[in-house]
Amino acid sequence: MRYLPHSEADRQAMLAAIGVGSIDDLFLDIPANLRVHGLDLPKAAGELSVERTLGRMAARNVPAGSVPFFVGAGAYRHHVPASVDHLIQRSEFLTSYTPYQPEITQGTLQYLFEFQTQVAHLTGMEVANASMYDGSTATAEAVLMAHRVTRRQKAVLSGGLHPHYRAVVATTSAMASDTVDALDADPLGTEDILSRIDAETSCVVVQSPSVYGHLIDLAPIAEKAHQVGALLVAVFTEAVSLGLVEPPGAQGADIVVGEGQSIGNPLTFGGPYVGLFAARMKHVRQMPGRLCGETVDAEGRRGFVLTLSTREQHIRRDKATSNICTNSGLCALAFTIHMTLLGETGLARLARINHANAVELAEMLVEVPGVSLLNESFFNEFTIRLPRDAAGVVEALAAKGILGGVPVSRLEPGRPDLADLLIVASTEVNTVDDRIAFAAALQKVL
Amino acid sequence: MRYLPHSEADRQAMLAAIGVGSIDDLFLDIPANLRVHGLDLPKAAGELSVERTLGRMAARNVPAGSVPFFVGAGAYRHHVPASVDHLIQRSEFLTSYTPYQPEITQGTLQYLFEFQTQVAHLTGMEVANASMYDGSTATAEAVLMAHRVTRRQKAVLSGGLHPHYRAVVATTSAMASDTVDALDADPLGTEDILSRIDAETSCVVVQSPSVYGHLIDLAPIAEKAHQVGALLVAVFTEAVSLGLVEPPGAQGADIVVGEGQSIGNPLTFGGPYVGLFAARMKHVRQMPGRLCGETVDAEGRRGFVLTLSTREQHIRRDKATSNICTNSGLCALAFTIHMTLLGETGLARLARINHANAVELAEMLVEVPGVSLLNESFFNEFTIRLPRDAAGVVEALAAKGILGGVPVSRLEPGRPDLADLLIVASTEVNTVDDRIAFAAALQKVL
Amino acid sequence: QEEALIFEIGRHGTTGVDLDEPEAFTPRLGKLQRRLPLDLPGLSEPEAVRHYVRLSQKNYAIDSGLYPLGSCTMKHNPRLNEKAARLPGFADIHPLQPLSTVPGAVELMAELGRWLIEMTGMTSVALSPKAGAHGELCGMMAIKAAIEARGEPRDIVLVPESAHGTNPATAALLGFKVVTVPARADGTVDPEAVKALLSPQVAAIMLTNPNTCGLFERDVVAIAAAVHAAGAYFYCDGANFNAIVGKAKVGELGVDAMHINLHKTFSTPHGGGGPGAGPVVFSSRLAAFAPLPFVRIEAEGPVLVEDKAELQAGETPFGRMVAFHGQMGMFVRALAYMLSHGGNGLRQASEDAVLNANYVRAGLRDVMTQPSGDRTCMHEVLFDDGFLDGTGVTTLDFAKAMIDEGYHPMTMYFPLVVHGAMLIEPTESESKASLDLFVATLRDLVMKAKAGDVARFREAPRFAPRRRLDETRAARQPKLTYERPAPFEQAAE
Amino acid sequence: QEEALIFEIGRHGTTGVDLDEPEAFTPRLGKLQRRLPLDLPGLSEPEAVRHYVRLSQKNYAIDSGLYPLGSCTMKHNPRLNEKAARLPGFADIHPLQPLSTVPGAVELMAELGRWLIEMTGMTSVALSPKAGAHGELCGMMAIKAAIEARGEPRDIVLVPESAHGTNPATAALLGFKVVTVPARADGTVDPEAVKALLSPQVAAIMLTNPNTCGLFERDVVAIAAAVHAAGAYFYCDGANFNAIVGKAKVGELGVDAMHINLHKTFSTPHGGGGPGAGPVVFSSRLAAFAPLPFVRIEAEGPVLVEDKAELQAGETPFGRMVAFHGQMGMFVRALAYMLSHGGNGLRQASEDAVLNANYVRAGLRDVMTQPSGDRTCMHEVLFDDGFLDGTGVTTLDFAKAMIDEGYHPMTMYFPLVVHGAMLIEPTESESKASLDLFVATLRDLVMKAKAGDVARFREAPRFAPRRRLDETRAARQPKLTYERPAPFEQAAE
Repeated sequence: MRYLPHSEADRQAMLAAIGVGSIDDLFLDIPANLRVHGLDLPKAAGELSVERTLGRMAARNVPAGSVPFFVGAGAYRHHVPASVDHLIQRSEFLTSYTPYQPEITQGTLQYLFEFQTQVAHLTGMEVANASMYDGSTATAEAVLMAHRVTRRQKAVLSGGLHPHYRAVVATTSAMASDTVDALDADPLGTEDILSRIDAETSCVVVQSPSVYGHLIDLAPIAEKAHQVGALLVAVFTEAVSLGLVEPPGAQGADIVVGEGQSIGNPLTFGGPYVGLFAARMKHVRQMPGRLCGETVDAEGRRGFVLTLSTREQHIRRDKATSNICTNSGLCALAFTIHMTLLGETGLARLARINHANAVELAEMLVEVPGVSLLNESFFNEFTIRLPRDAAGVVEALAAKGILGGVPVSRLEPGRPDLADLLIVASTEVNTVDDRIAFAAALQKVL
Repeated sequence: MRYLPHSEADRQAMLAAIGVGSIDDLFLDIPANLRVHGLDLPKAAGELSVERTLGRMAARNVPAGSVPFFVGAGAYRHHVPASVDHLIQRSEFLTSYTPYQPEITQGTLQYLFEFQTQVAHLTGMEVANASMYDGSTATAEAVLMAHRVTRRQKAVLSGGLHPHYRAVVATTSAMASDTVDALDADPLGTEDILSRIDAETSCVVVQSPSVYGHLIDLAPIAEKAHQVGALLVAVFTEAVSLGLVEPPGAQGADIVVGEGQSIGNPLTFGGPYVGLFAARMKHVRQMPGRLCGETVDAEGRRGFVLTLSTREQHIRRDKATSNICTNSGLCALAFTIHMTLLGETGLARLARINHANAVELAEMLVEVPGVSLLNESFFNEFTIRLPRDAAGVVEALAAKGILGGVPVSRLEPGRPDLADLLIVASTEVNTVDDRIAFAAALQKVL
Repeated sequence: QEEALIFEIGRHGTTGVDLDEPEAFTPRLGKLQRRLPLDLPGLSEPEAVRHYVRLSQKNYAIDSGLYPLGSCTMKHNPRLNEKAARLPGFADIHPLQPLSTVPGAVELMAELGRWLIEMTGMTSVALSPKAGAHGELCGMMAIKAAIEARGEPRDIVLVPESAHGTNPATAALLGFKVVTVPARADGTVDPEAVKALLSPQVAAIMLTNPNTCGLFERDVVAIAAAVHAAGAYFYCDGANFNAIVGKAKVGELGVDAMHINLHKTFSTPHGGGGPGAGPVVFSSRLAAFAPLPFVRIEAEGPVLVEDKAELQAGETPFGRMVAFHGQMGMFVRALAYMLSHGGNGLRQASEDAVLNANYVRAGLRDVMTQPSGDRTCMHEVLFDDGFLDGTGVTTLDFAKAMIDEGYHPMTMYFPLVVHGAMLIEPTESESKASLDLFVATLRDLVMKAKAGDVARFREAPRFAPRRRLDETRAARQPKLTYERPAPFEQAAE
Repeated sequence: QEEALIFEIGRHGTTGVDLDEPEAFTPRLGKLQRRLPLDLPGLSEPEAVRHYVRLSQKNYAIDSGLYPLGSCTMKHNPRLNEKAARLPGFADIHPLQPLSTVPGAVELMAELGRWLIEMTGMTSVALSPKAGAHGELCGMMAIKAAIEARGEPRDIVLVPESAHGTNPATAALLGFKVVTVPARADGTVDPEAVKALLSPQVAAIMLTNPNTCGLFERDVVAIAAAVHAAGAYFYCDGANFNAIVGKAKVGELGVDAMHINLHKTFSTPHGGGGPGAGPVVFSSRLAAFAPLPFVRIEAEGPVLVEDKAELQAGETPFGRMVAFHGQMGMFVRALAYMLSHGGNGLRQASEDAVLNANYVRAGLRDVMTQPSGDRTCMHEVLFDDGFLDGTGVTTLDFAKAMIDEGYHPMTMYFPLVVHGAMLIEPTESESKASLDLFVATLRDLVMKAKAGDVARFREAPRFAPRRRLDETRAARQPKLTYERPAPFEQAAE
């Protein structure tokens, strides 16, 4: 087997050095009657064979890049510079572990420090951690953190929060014996969340742009939350929006969490992605996840280390702020490299292109008879109402070679009243031809 | 422009430091009337745009991996382990130059030393250089070297030599005022080359397996050549054959040249490839190309340097053994890594698989009515005679999604008597289904 | 050469990505256009590439040497797996595009599940957890859901003192009280000790097997029986599953739930600390509680079940762990690894991992000390600092001295139950020659420590990109983001 | 840590590639089955990957720092180009598959040719030469063919003394006598000196422009006119074309043939010494002689002409330079680079390259010496060793000391016409900050040399993987392949 260096002669020599007669002598602690002597699995296969097997599976899927593509709702297809994927595959990044020995992992530590700074600046916050698993788990962790900070147990969730995020928060909170007050789905972006905030509230969780694409003015919500001693947890799923939209930190958010996939990372059917988590410095010791900090070495040179680990499970065990043990290091690196290449200039321009494409697409689609737009405001994604079942329309579009968005029924299957809604995204990868093809096809299938 | 670091402010500051007013002041040596003020070319384009342009061109071609594929005749589709392409893309290999400063290029130098040793062992020779451009140019250089060694000016070329190689040798030799005695195309592998060797002969150039696939017994040719003081230049285009076939060095060859593409390198429409060049130690100072040698550093540690450069153009100028200035470094690295992964065990097995596949295919094809096999012996490639024009058959097969070999007329368009011959290769990438599909399709189109 | 931060070398107005400004359009951003300056200076592409290449050169990696971090399983990461994960049919598909356009993705998830179930002898699998600790959370949530379904007030979880920190953290997060199970002298768990703690309040035991001392819990069947008899569940921390693939099936040992670190056992790259992937396998006692989404095998092929609305009888998921479907990119890599090894190769890998750990043990047993004497270990071998007694050299010093010899240190000071622990996991990827050199190097260091060459250890590392770093200062005066020496407005001028 | 050779760490019988033995078959190898042992020990994949990763870590590269090798043009290699070259539609097509299945490949070659012709103002292009020197050979072969077509006995080629070694080597290979043209004090060629050497025996002049001293030949038009008047041809060595793209068209300067190093001007990676690519552009005087294969532009689209049988009137190729069609992989990369820059960006790149060289000149002119005084240079700046007079430090020492400062040295001792030459080409890829640091470092070294710190230079490099290597020993006792200490049979036991 190509990954195993030993020859049989090596194995025999090593067994002799150990002082046992056979490999089985090393497994004597396994009860004899439970020792396995073979698995009902195929035999080893060479690279060519494995590539064929996996290639056949991959070929059964329709890659986003092969068709006009308008699917978003929490994951976005952007163009990632070739250098990003090249750099993250460097052995020294790819095959390194958590930087427990900082003297020989300054590469990882410095990029994490850069990542934290970028996320803080992007979100308008004071501090960010070294990444979470993804946006949804980051949101659940933010709610748990709000509980720790406020010592209250009720989170109010906006109806504009991505339904999957809502489900993750609800599951985690329920398991942690906390309460979730989730507002109804808010496709119009008009919910009254202020009235749900009270003295029991630990935090209000608001996504902007919302899953339906609406930009939410967070300032009044922050004000109300702060009045009653609650925190505002701001969520985003499209990091590129922050190039053009006022960041939650400037609108009064106490914790900002989001999905970082859009910058640097491919779609990959939902993962691995990279959760962004930013907060105020005064709450830093209640933050979950890894933090990288600056310090000096024995010769006084600047260096970086993992720090404040007294919050973490490997030190605090059952008193830890979270059970989280890893971060999403390589995805964070992809984010950081792409972000560095963009810079403020590139990010802002990218955001403008996304917005312009979406505006143009919205204008085209509302020209299709029977289609109406639900959004007053949006970034690169919006919701339209169709004259019939959106899921059927999406299937009909797919049959025509167009991936035309996410039917709300995919996310809210229990809500037949929302079955005619379609969430549509348009990023810089869409061409004007793609948009025209979409509008034309939509008209045909309706 | 993303590749150019300067801002306009940088440029102005730098011009000021230089002491000139404008960039044009640095180009004053160009005659004023000949200064260009614009090219009739498109403007700069972003990555996404460039990918689209090139992707559209690429999509117009039929990749070998997308169809049953049996094309050889000098370039072969083999499976290359993923680690090979990963490793050669490491910055330290990819973006390094010729190892002129050996202290900081031991990586390149050591793999070249490993490459030379591998090539020597593979060919059964004493010494090999650090690679040539490809097999055809290596063959032309071998003929020039034979002239230097023997001080004679007539090369005898076998009719089994790849017609492109023959053309390259003929062109180079004619330009160097030498004589080439090229035998007629030898699709049956039965030519009488011994009678063409005489006291004027500098070298005999014989390819085995020949372009038609025949394995040639080199020993009698070497014997005859040596009797008259000529050299035997042995050529191969399929390096994998050396895993199973007695190497030219063991059959008396004086110079062995060949194409190394098969090991480690993709097809890429003909280049870049890697020429292999091996010889006897006694002729080393007449060899063309770079050589890497072992030495020690100032602390006595083993190290490697480019050596015997007194043969080379940058030292010897018009007395150099060749005008060659570079090698095919990165392709040589791919060769070396793939060869290292294979080892003797893997290479021999790979060769057996290739041979077995070709034997099976030959047996299938001769069952097709009207098809006959020209080869007594072959490795992974052979020639069949068809009942009609082979080029038309290949086009008909291509229309059915099968790339079925190289019609001899592609290589010898001036020879209508060979128009019914087809050269067919089968490597480890062909499945039994591919072979069955080929035989079935061939029967249909005949 | 030192490498500055991007904030120090970047320039306002510079970008390494060429994009055309959109033509005129009417913004529809409400009043929420960004006003706060981004303050993210950019670099041209050549500068950015060089910056990150140079940073990478300050890292140690599996590809550059033996990386014997116990419990972390730093084995070879095949590049085939990277290539497969980047096939457009996997990398460029959206989690919410119509399921009719991704049958191959669902097939891959089903196939991965099939392998995991066969290797563990369990009943079902939840693929979605994002990492090992997340899988732990998933498994314990299923247990909590099962207990709640039974309507029982069980709020205690037993955890051995040698456990990974994630175990008590996970239990605590779910509101369980953590009760510690004492270890035997050799670090294993005594069934009698477990029995003594079992009660109707106990929800589960969380046991790592092979345990964090590198030993297989030889009484695991008796422990499982006792736990089950008490109405509790057996959660197994699967961090060390790589030692027993093809040698024992945890389902047959009595385990009810176990997470599997795909990045450990199945070698998806560690990537400097993630992303991982932590699928959880369940016994028939917990299978029904597996969270959404999951793959249901139907006659016509596998189906991805995303929502409660699609459930069938007997499916009672406890909720959802993540948006979307889990770490697909890691699933591809792990399945590529499995297919490459086959059932026989996976077993051989486990055997070689155990062989290598014992070979290191054999090479060092006469000069280093083991906490419970010299006995056969599994895939990792545990030493304590007894052999350093009186030398003035600590485990930390010893580890740092290894850096100067060109090695990444082993895991230090874990498990906590052993004084000055040094946990060495060579993995199956190391050749005999590599281990011989490693053993010789460590023996040499031991001799030097005993010979009183203390400075060499205390001053180590001397040949690394940095000398020892001041971790106390980092924690006392946290600097977690870059701050410009001068205000932004001035610096930008 | 040292890295052994694969022949020292490899093992007989080991392989890192899994293949299934074929089922029984009847060999058809005649009597030529291999009997000589291969003697190529193998490595498992983890060992092989680590070996080559560790070797790579002993290399300097553009990606790790400024690489100011004059005449070599070590600029940024965009990864986009690597990605494009690996598209299956380019990387996985066979040179002899039916042309009907590769129209996109021919389109790409035609497009590349179009760009090269527009940038140079020439008439036709031969894409097939494999490298710069090979392109030179191609260009000079065309000249020889043209002369033979005219039936004239011209056998002299004029070459300036500052020329690259390939120039005389190429001319000599083709049987030409090389006559050296003396340089003016500033390294440029005097038209009068050329005229003095011109005669009916002269076939061509080979001129590098910008020349190897980094100067544009300001009298190039007069030289071309004189050469043409004498019935000879003007071959231009295009190694330094990168300085003048978009600034001057060589066709308008009177050039008849010029090779273009795609790896220099258009940034295909140097790869440790290749592969390169050396297309040649021709004036109308030579266009007909371009070798096979070539792309003919027809109304229906481009056609790849592979054989004499397909020629049309006026096409008289001198022969064939290579099997197949040239360095397709490099064509893709070069075109990606051209498309990315566009016409405007290519011009800007030339300007920045020249700007950077002059900026380095300005930064060092007061402490280093230039052979012909301080004057504007093109893309590279040439210093001599005058400033080291009396210090005991040589150009070699100075270069090696740069290694200890973290830099790759500049080109040393070339061009040969300048004493102790140091030829610095920063390229357009370097930022102002990078150049400032480089200049400061060199200034500091100059000060140290002048201050008499000779040991620092003579002992350099001290901080590299190796100290200075004994090149004399390598040449006197050549060891060009690995030889086992013991015979193979014994060692294998």
